[in-house]
Amino acid sequence: MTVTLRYFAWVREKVGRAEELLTVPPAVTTVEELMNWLKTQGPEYERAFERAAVIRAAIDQTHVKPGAAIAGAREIAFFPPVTGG
Amino acid sequence: MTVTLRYFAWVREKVGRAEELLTVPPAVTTVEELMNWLKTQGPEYERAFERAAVIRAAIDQTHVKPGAAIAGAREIAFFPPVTGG
Amino acid sequence: MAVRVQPEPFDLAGEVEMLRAGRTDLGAVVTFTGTVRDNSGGQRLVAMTLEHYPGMTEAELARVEAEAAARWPLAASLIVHRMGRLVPGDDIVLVVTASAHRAAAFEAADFLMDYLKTSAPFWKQEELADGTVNWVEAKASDEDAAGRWLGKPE
Amino acid sequence: MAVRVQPEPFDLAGEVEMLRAGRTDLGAVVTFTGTVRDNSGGQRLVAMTLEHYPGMTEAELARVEAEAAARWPLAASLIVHRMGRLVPGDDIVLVVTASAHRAAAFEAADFLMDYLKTSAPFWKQEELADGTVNWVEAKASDEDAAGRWLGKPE
Repeated sequence: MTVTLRYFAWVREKVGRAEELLTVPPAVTTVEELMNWLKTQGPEYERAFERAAVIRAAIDQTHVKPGAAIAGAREIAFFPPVTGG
Repeated sequence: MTVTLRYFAWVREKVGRAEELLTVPPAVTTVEELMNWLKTQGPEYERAFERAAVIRAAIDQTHVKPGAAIAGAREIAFFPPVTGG
Repeated sequence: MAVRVQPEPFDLAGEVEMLRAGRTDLGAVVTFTGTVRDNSGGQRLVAMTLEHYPGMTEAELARVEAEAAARWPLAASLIVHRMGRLVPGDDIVLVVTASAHRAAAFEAADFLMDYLKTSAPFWKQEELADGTVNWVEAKASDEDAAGRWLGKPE
Repeated sequence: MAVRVQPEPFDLAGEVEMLRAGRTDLGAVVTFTGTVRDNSGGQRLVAMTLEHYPGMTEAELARVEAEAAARWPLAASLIVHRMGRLVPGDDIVLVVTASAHRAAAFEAADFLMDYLKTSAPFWKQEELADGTVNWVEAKASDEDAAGRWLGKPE
Protein backbone atom coordinates (compact mmCIF):
# COMPACT_ATOMS: atom_id res chain seq x y z
CA MET A 1 0.00 0.00 0.00
CA THR A 2 1.03 3.61 -0.54
CA VAL A 3 0.57 5.98 2.36
CA THR A 4 1.59 9.46 3.44
CA LEU A 5 3.87 9.41 6.47
CA ARG A 6 4.20 12.49 8.66
CA TYR A 7 6.75 13.13 11.37
CA PHE A 8 6.71 15.70 14.16
CA ALA A 9 9.11 17.20 16.71
CA TRP A 10 12.30 15.14 17.24
CA VAL A 11 11.02 12.29 15.06
CA ARG A 12 10.80 14.80 12.19
CA GLU A 13 14.27 16.17 12.98
CA LYS A 14 15.81 12.68 13.02
CA VAL A 15 14.09 11.44 9.87
CA GLY A 16 15.09 14.70 8.23
CA ARG A 17 11.74 15.46 6.63
CA ALA A 18 8.21 16.33 7.72
CA GLU A 19 6.28 14.26 5.22
CA GLU A 20 6.72 11.63 2.51
CA LEU A 21 4.77 9.20 0.38
CA LEU A 22 5.95 5.61 0.92
CA THR A 23 4.99 2.23 -0.48
CA VAL A 24 4.77 -0.26 2.36
CA PRO A 25 5.15 -4.01 1.68
CA PRO A 26 1.98 -6.11 2.25
CA ALA A 27 3.61 -8.03 5.13
CA VAL A 28 3.57 -4.82 7.19
CA THR A 29 0.07 -4.68 8.71
CA THR A 30 0.28 -2.78 12.03
CA VAL A 31 1.76 0.49 13.29
CA GLU A 32 4.39 -1.42 15.26
CA GLU A 33 5.37 -3.46 12.21
CA LEU A 34 5.57 -0.26 10.20
CA MET A 35 8.01 1.26 12.73
CA ASN A 36 10.14 -1.91 12.63
CA TRP A 37 10.13 -1.91 8.84
CA LEU A 38 11.02 1.80 8.69
CA LYS A 39 14.07 1.13 10.91
CA THR A 40 15.46 -1.06 8.09
CA GLN A 41 15.03 1.71 5.48
CA GLY A 42 18.16 3.72 6.31
CA PRO A 43 20.24 5.19 9.15
CA GLU A 44 17.96 8.23 9.59
CA TYR A 45 14.97 5.94 10.26
CA GLU A 46 17.09 3.73 12.46
CA ARG A 47 17.97 6.75 14.60
CA ALA A 48 14.46 8.17 14.59
CA PHE A 49 12.81 4.92 15.64
CA GLU A 50 15.55 3.77 18.02
CA ARG A 51 13.31 4.55 21.00
CA ALA A 52 10.23 3.13 19.28
CA ALA A 53 8.52 2.45 22.64
CA VAL A 54 8.14 6.17 23.35
CA ILE A 55 6.93 7.11 19.87
CA ARG A 56 3.21 7.70 19.46
CA ALA A 57 1.23 7.27 16.25
CA ALA A 58 -1.92 8.57 14.62
CA ILE A 59 -3.79 7.12 11.66
CA ASP A 60 -5.76 9.65 9.66
CA GLN A 61 -5.35 12.17 12.49
CA THR A 62 -6.60 9.90 15.26
CA HIS A 63 -4.36 8.55 18.05
CA VAL A 64 -3.79 4.78 17.72
CA LYS A 65 -1.97 2.06 19.69
CA PRO A 66 1.06 0.17 18.27
CA GLY A 67 -1.14 -2.82 17.46
CA ALA A 68 -3.51 -0.82 15.26
CA ALA A 69 -4.01 -2.10 11.69
CA ILE A 70 -2.77 0.26 8.99
CA ALA A 71 -4.98 -1.13 6.21
CA GLY A 72 -6.87 1.66 4.46
CA ALA A 73 -4.86 4.45 6.11
CA ARG A 74 -4.29 7.57 4.01
CA GLU A 75 -1.96 9.29 6.47
CA ILE A 76 0.10 7.86 9.31
CA ALA A 77 1.93 10.18 11.71
CA PHE A 78 4.74 9.45 14.18
CA PHE A 79 5.65 11.79 17.03
CA PRO A 80 6.90 11.96 20.64
CA PRO A 81 4.41 12.15 23.51
CA VAL A 82 2.58 15.48 23.20
CA THR A 83 3.57 18.46 25.38
CA GLY A 84 1.01 21.16 24.64
CA GLY A 85 -1.13 23.18 27.02
CA MET B 1 -21.87 45.78 79.71
CA THR B 2 -22.63 48.16 76.87
CA VAL B 3 -22.15 46.87 73.33
CA THR B 4 -23.00 47.81 69.77
CA LEU B 5 -25.38 45.33 68.17
CA ARG B 6 -25.61 45.07 64.40
CA TYR B 7 -28.22 43.25 62.36
CA PHE B 8 -28.12 42.19 58.73
CA ALA B 9 -30.54 40.94 56.04
CA TRP B 10 -33.85 39.63 57.43
CA VAL B 11 -32.66 39.93 61.03
CA ARG B 12 -32.20 43.66 60.39
CA GLU B 13 -35.60 43.91 58.71
CA LYS B 14 -37.36 42.17 61.59
CA VAL B 15 -35.60 44.11 64.35
CA GLY B 16 -36.36 47.27 62.38
CA ARG B 17 -32.92 48.82 62.68
CA ALA B 18 -29.36 48.11 61.47
CA GLU B 19 -27.46 49.05 64.62
CA GLU B 20 -27.97 50.05 68.25
CA LEU B 21 -26.08 50.49 71.49
CA LEU B 22 -27.50 48.26 74.24
CA THR B 23 -26.66 47.63 77.88
CA VAL B 24 -26.68 43.91 78.53
CA PRO B 25 -27.26 42.58 82.10
CA PRO B 26 -24.26 40.80 83.70
CA ALA B 27 -26.09 37.45 83.78
CA VAL B 28 -25.94 37.34 79.97
CA THR B 29 -22.51 35.90 79.17
CA THR B 30 -22.75 34.05 75.81
CA VAL B 31 -24.05 34.77 72.32
CA GLU B 32 -26.86 32.26 72.86
CA GLU B 33 -27.87 33.87 76.16
CA LEU B 34 -27.79 37.25 74.45
CA MET B 35 -30.23 36.04 71.78
CA ASN B 36 -32.54 34.62 74.46
CA TRP B 37 -32.40 37.85 76.44
CA LEU B 38 -33.05 39.96 73.31
CA LYS B 39 -36.22 37.89 72.65
CA THR B 40 -37.64 39.25 75.93
CA GLN B 41 -36.97 42.88 74.95
CA GLY B 42 -39.97 43.42 72.68
CA PRO B 43 -42.07 41.88 69.89
CA GLU B 44 -39.64 42.96 67.14
CA TYR B 45 -36.80 41.00 68.82
CA GLU B 46 -39.16 38.10 69.50
CA ARG B 47 -39.92 37.92 65.78
CA ALA B 48 -36.32 38.45 64.68
CA PHE B 49 -34.90 35.73 66.96
CA GLU B 50 -37.80 33.28 66.61
CA ARG B 51 -35.63 30.99 64.46
CA ALA B 52 -32.57 31.55 66.69
CA ALA B 53 -31.04 28.23 65.58
CA VAL B 54 -30.47 29.50 62.03
CA ILE B 55 -29.07 32.89 63.09
CA ARG B 56 -25.31 33.31 62.91
CA ALA B 57 -23.23 35.70 65.01
CA ALA B 58 -19.95 37.57 64.83
CA ILE B 59 -18.06 39.24 67.69
CA ASP B 60 -15.88 42.14 66.64
CA GLN B 61 -16.25 41.03 62.99
CA THR B 62 -15.22 37.41 63.51
CA HIS B 63 -17.62 34.46 63.15
CA VAL B 64 -18.42 32.83 66.53
CA LYS B 65 -20.48 29.88 67.78
CA PRO B 66 -23.55 30.30 70.04
CA GLY B 67 -21.51 29.30 73.08
CA ALA B 68 -18.93 32.08 72.58
CA ALA B 69 -18.40 34.44 75.54
CA ILE B 70 -19.41 38.06 74.91
CA ALA B 71 -17.20 39.57 77.61
CA GLY B 72 -15.10 42.39 76.19
CA ALA B 73 -16.98 42.56 72.89
CA ARG B 74 -17.29 45.99 71.29
CA GLU B 75 -19.56 44.92 68.46
CA ILE B 76 -21.82 41.87 68.16
CA ALA B 77 -23.60 41.13 64.88
CA PHE B 78 -26.52 38.82 64.11
CA PHE B 79 -27.40 37.65 60.62
CA PRO B 80 -28.78 34.74 58.56
CA PRO B 81 -26.38 32.22 56.98
CA VAL B 82 -24.35 34.07 54.36
CA THR B 83 -25.24 33.82 50.64
CA GLY B 84 -22.49 35.70 48.80
CA GLY B 85 -20.33 34.54 45.92
CA MET C 1 -2.86 39.27 47.22
CA ALA C 2 -5.75 41.73 47.36
CA VAL C 3 -9.46 41.87 48.19
CA ARG C 4 -12.01 44.51 47.27
CA VAL C 5 -15.73 45.12 47.81
CA GLN C 6 -17.34 47.62 45.45
CA PRO C 7 -20.66 48.56 43.83
CA GLU C 8 -18.95 49.24 40.47
CA PRO C 9 -18.47 46.59 37.79
CA PHE C 10 -14.99 45.11 37.57
CA ASP C 11 -12.86 44.72 34.47
CA LEU C 12 -11.70 41.11 34.07
CA ALA C 13 -8.92 41.91 31.59
CA GLY C 14 -7.67 44.92 33.54
CA GLU C 15 -7.54 42.98 36.80
CA VAL C 16 -5.69 40.05 35.22
CA GLU C 17 -3.25 42.40 33.46
CA MET C 18 -2.45 44.23 36.69
CA LEU C 19 -1.88 40.93 38.47
CA ARG C 20 0.41 39.64 35.69
CA ALA C 21 2.21 42.92 34.96
CA GLY C 22 5.95 42.41 34.48
CA ARG C 23 5.87 38.84 35.75
CA THR C 24 7.36 35.91 33.84
CA ASP C 25 7.25 33.39 36.69
CA LEU C 26 3.55 32.56 36.30
CA GLY C 27 2.60 29.45 34.36
CA ALA C 28 -1.11 29.40 35.09
CA VAL C 29 -3.80 32.01 35.68
CA VAL C 30 -7.32 30.93 36.61
CA THR C 31 -10.26 33.30 36.83
CA PHE C 32 -13.73 32.64 38.17
CA THR C 33 -16.52 35.09 37.43
CA GLY C 34 -19.85 34.63 39.17
CA THR C 35 -22.76 36.34 37.43
CA VAL C 36 -26.44 37.04 38.08
CA ARG C 37 -28.70 34.48 36.38
CA ASP C 38 -32.14 35.36 35.05
CA ASN C 39 -33.71 32.41 36.81
CA SER C 40 -34.26 31.48 40.44
CA GLY C 41 -35.93 28.17 41.11
CA GLY C 42 -37.93 28.37 37.90
CA GLN C 43 -39.03 31.99 38.49
CA ARG C 44 -37.75 34.85 36.35
CA LEU C 45 -35.37 37.02 38.34
CA VAL C 46 -35.56 40.79 37.82
CA ALA C 47 -32.79 41.95 40.14
CA MET C 48 -30.62 40.93 43.04
CA THR C 49 -29.41 43.19 45.85
CA LEU C 50 -26.29 42.32 47.79
CA GLU C 51 -26.01 43.53 51.37
CA HIS C 52 -22.76 43.03 53.25
CA TYR C 53 -21.06 43.75 56.56
CA PRO C 54 -18.48 46.45 55.81
CA GLY C 55 -15.20 45.79 57.55
CA MET C 56 -15.94 42.16 58.37
CA THR C 57 -16.31 41.33 54.67
CA GLU C 58 -12.84 42.61 53.83
CA ALA C 59 -11.40 40.86 56.91
CA GLU C 60 -13.01 37.52 56.00
CA LEU C 61 -11.96 37.72 52.35
CA ALA C 62 -8.39 38.55 53.38
CA ARG C 63 -8.40 35.62 55.86
CA VAL C 64 -9.70 33.23 53.19
CA GLU C 65 -7.09 34.48 50.74
CA ALA C 66 -4.30 34.04 53.30
CA GLU C 67 -5.51 30.49 53.95
CA ALA C 68 -5.33 29.70 50.21
CA ALA C 69 -1.84 31.22 50.01
CA ALA C 70 -0.75 28.98 52.90
CA ARG C 71 -2.12 25.84 51.23
CA TRP C 72 -0.95 26.36 47.65
CA PRO C 73 2.15 27.92 46.06
CA LEU C 74 0.26 30.97 44.78
CA ALA C 75 2.21 33.73 43.10
CA ALA C 76 -0.75 36.12 43.24
CA SER C 77 -4.46 36.21 43.91
CA LEU C 78 -7.34 38.63 43.86
CA ILE C 79 -10.94 38.66 45.10
CA VAL C 80 -13.38 41.37 44.00
CA HIS C 81 -16.97 41.16 45.26
CA ARG C 82 -19.71 43.55 44.22
CA MET C 83 -22.47 44.89 46.47
CA GLY C 84 -25.73 46.75 45.80
CA ARG C 85 -28.37 46.15 43.15
CA LEU C 86 -27.49 43.94 40.16
CA VAL C 87 -29.49 42.66 37.20
CA PRO C 88 -29.24 39.41 35.20
CA GLY C 89 -25.99 39.23 33.26
CA ASP C 90 -24.16 41.47 35.75
CA ASP C 91 -21.00 40.22 37.40
CA ILE C 92 -21.13 39.45 41.15
CA VAL C 93 -17.70 38.17 42.06
CA LEU C 94 -14.26 37.73 40.55
CA VAL C 95 -11.56 35.41 41.84
CA VAL C 96 -8.15 35.30 40.14
CA THR C 97 -5.33 32.96 41.11
CA ALA C 98 -1.87 32.72 39.55
CA SER C 99 0.79 30.12 40.15
CA ALA C 100 3.73 28.48 38.46
CA HIS C 101 1.58 25.34 38.36
CA ARG C 102 -1.83 24.66 36.91
CA ALA C 103 -3.19 22.42 39.68
CA ALA C 104 -2.42 25.03 42.35
CA ALA C 105 -4.16 27.79 40.40
CA PHE C 106 -7.28 25.64 39.78
CA GLU C 107 -7.57 24.27 43.30
CA ALA C 108 -6.96 27.61 44.99
CA ALA C 109 -9.62 29.36 42.87
CA ASP C 110 -12.13 26.60 43.64
CA PHE C 111 -11.23 26.79 47.36
CA LEU C 112 -11.56 30.59 47.43
CA MET C 113 -15.04 30.42 45.91
CA ASP C 114 -16.18 27.71 48.33
CA TYR C 115 -14.99 29.59 51.40
CA LEU C 116 -16.12 32.94 50.15
CA LYS C 117 -19.64 31.48 49.77
CA THR C 118 -19.72 30.12 53.31
CA SER C 119 -17.77 32.72 55.28
CA ALA C 120 -17.90 36.16 53.64
CA PRO C 121 -20.79 38.16 55.19
CA PHE C 122 -22.90 38.84 52.09
CA TRP C 123 -26.65 38.35 51.77
CA LYS C 124 -28.61 38.26 48.53
CA GLN C 125 -32.13 39.56 48.19
CA GLU C 126 -34.01 38.60 45.02
CA GLU C 127 -36.73 40.48 43.17
CA LEU C 128 -38.76 38.05 41.07
CA ALA C 129 -40.97 38.79 38.06
CA ASP C 130 -44.16 38.17 40.07
CA GLY C 131 -43.22 40.98 42.46
CA THR C 132 -41.95 38.72 45.24
CA VAL C 133 -38.91 39.97 47.13
CA ASN C 134 -37.05 37.44 49.26
CA TRP C 135 -33.77 36.70 50.92
CA VAL C 136 -31.88 33.86 49.27
CA GLU C 137 -31.55 30.83 51.54
CA ALA C 138 -28.07 29.42 52.10
CA LYS C 139 -27.50 26.17 50.23
CA ALA C 140 -26.45 23.01 52.04
CA SER C 141 -24.45 22.19 48.90
CA ASP C 142 -22.23 25.24 49.52
CA GLU C 143 -21.45 24.02 53.04
CA ASP C 144 -20.72 20.57 51.61
CA ALA C 145 -18.45 22.01 48.94
CA ALA C 146 -16.49 24.00 51.52
CA GLY C 147 -16.25 20.86 53.68
CA ARG C 148 -14.21 19.19 50.91
CA TRP C 149 -11.16 21.17 51.97
CA LEU C 150 -11.27 20.36 55.70
CA GLY C 151 -8.16 18.56 56.82
CA LYS C 152 -6.94 18.22 53.27
CA PRO C 153 -3.19 17.59 53.42
CA GLU C 154 -1.24 20.03 51.30
CA MET D 1 -18.30 25.55 21.68
CA ALA D 2 -15.26 26.51 19.63
CA VAL D 3 -11.59 25.64 19.19
CA ARG D 4 -8.85 27.65 17.51
CA VAL D 5 -5.13 27.29 16.85
CA GLN D 6 -3.29 30.50 16.01
CA PRO D 7 0.13 32.17 16.16
CA GLU D 8 -1.43 35.48 17.28
CA PRO D 9 -1.96 36.43 20.91
CA PHE D 10 -5.53 36.06 22.17
CA ASP D 11 -7.58 38.64 24.03
CA LEU D 12 -8.94 37.17 27.27
CA ALA D 13 -11.58 39.86 27.81
CA GLY D 14 -12.71 39.85 24.18
CA GLU D 15 -13.06 36.07 24.12
CA VAL D 16 -15.04 36.01 27.38
CA GLU D 17 -17.26 38.88 26.22
CA MET D 18 -18.07 37.12 22.95
CA LEU D 19 -18.91 33.93 24.80
CA ARG D 20 -21.18 35.77 27.26
CA ALA D 21 -22.76 38.21 24.80
CA GLY D 22 -26.48 38.58 25.37
CA ARG D 23 -26.67 35.64 27.78
CA THR D 24 -28.26 35.85 31.20
CA ASP D 25 -28.40 32.10 31.88
CA LEU D 26 -24.74 31.77 32.90
CA GLY D 27 -23.91 31.77 36.59
CA ALA D 28 -20.24 30.89 36.38
CA VAL D 29 -17.43 31.57 33.93
CA VAL D 30 -14.01 29.99 34.48
CA THR D 31 -10.93 30.86 32.44
CA PHE D 32 -7.56 29.17 32.43
CA THR D 33 -4.60 30.91 30.82
CA GLY D 34 -1.37 28.98 30.43
CA THR D 35 1.71 31.17 29.98
CA VAL D 36 5.40 30.76 29.17
CA ARG D 37 7.54 30.75 32.32
CA ASP D 38 11.06 32.15 32.40
CA ASN D 39 12.39 29.02 34.05
CA SER D 40 12.78 25.42 32.99
CA GLY D 41 14.21 23.03 35.55
CA GLY D 42 16.33 25.76 37.10
CA GLN D 43 17.61 27.06 33.75
CA ARG D 44 16.59 30.43 32.37
CA LEU D 45 14.28 30.00 29.39
CA VAL D 46 14.73 32.37 26.45
CA ALA D 47 11.95 31.18 24.15
CA MET D 48 9.64 28.29 23.44
CA THR D 49 8.49 27.13 20.01
CA LEU D 50 5.25 25.21 19.65
CA GLU D 51 4.93 22.81 16.74
CA HIS D 52 1.59 21.15 16.06
CA TYR D 53 -0.16 18.78 13.67
CA PRO D 54 -2.55 20.97 11.66
CA GLY D 55 -5.92 19.34 11.22
CA MET D 56 -5.42 16.72 13.89
CA THR D 57 -5.00 19.42 16.55
CA GLU D 58 -8.34 21.01 15.77
CA ALA D 59 -9.99 17.57 15.59
CA GLU D 60 -8.56 16.54 18.99
CA LEU D 61 -9.48 19.80 20.67
CA ALA D 62 -13.03 19.56 19.31
CA ARG D 63 -13.27 15.95 20.51
CA VAL D 64 -12.05 16.90 24.00
CA GLU D 65 -14.49 19.80 24.11
CA ALA D 66 -17.39 17.56 23.04
CA GLU D 67 -16.41 15.10 25.77
CA ALA D 68 -16.52 17.88 28.39
CA ALA D 69 -19.90 19.06 27.08
CA ALA D 70 -21.23 15.50 27.44
CA ARG D 71 -19.98 15.22 31.03
CA TRP D 72 -21.00 18.61 32.41
CA PRO D 73 -23.95 20.95 31.81
CA LEU D 74 -21.85 23.50 29.93
CA ALA D 75 -23.56 26.49 28.40
CA ALA D 76 -20.47 27.43 26.39
CA SER D 77 -16.79 26.68 26.07
CA LEU D 78 -13.75 27.79 24.13
CA ILE D 79 -10.21 26.54 23.59
CA VAL D 80 -7.57 28.74 21.94
CA HIS D 81 -4.04 27.35 21.58
CA ARG D 82 -1.12 29.29 20.19
CA MET D 83 1.64 27.90 17.98
CA GLY D 84 5.02 29.24 16.87
CA ARG D 85 7.71 31.03 18.85
CA LEU D 86 6.79 32.50 22.24
CA VAL D 87 8.81 34.24 24.96
CA PRO D 88 8.42 34.28 28.76
CA GLY D 89 5.23 36.03 29.81
CA ASP D 90 3.45 35.18 26.54
CA ASP D 91 0.17 33.30 26.63
CA ILE D 92 0.14 29.72 25.33
CA VAL D 93 -3.38 28.47 25.84
CA LEU D 94 -6.81 29.74 26.87
CA VAL D 95 -9.69 27.60 28.09
CA VAL D 96 -13.04 29.20 28.94
CA THR D 97 -16.02 27.33 30.35
CA ALA D 98 -19.43 28.75 31.24
CA SER D 99 -22.26 27.06 33.07
CA ALA D 100 -25.24 27.83 35.26
CA HIS D 101 -23.28 26.15 38.05
CA ARG D 102 -19.86 26.83 39.48
CA ALA D 103 -18.75 23.23 40.02
CA ALA D 104 -19.45 22.34 36.38
CA ALA D 105 -17.47 25.34 35.09
CA PHE D 106 -14.47 24.58 37.35
CA GLU D 107 -14.39 20.84 36.71
CA ALA D 108 -14.86 21.16 32.96
CA ALA D 109 -12.02 23.72 32.66
CA ASP D 110 -9.71 21.48 34.70
CA PHE D 111 -10.72 18.46 32.57
CA LEU D 112 -10.17 20.34 29.29
CA MET D 113 -6.65 21.35 30.36
CA ASP D 114 -5.75 17.81 31.46
CA TYR D 115 -6.93 16.25 28.23
CA LEU D 116 -5.55 18.97 26.05
CA LYS D 117 -2.13 18.33 27.62
CA THR D 118 -2.24 14.59 26.95
CA SER D 119 -4.10 14.37 23.62
CA ALA D 120 -3.69 17.54 21.55
CA PRO D 121 -0.74 17.08 19.15
CA PHE D 122 1.51 19.94 20.25
CA TRP D 123 5.23 19.75 20.98
CA LYS D 124 7.27 22.35 22.80
CA GLN D 125 10.86 23.11 22.00
CA GLU D 126 12.79 25.20 24.53
CA GLU D 127 15.69 27.59 23.99
CA LEU D 128 17.63 28.00 27.23
CA ALA D 129 19.97 30.83 28.24
CA ASP D 130 23.04 28.60 27.84
CA GLY D 131 22.21 28.06 24.16
CA THR D 132 20.70 24.60 24.60
CA VAL D 133 17.70 23.80 22.44
CA ASN D 134 15.62 20.80 23.44
CA TRP D 135 12.25 19.21 23.09
CA VAL D 136 10.25 19.25 26.30
CA GLU D 137 9.66 15.75 27.68
CA ALA D 138 6.08 14.75 28.48
CA LYS D 139 5.39 14.70 32.21
CA ALA D 140 4.06 11.57 33.91
CA SER D 141 2.13 13.96 36.18
CA ASP D 142 0.09 15.13 33.18
CA GLU D 143 -0.89 11.55 32.36
CA ASP D 144 -1.78 11.01 36.01
CA ALA D 145 -3.87 14.18 36.08
CA ALA D 146 -5.77 13.13 32.97
CA GLY D 147 -6.27 9.69 34.52
CA ARG D 148 -8.33 11.29 37.32
CA TRP D 149 -11.28 11.60 34.94
CA LEU D 150 -11.35 8.01 33.71
CA GLY D 151 -14.63 6.32 34.46
CA LYS D 152 -15.77 9.25 36.56
CA PRO D 153 -19.56 9.04 36.83
CA GLU D 154 -21.28 12.29 35.87
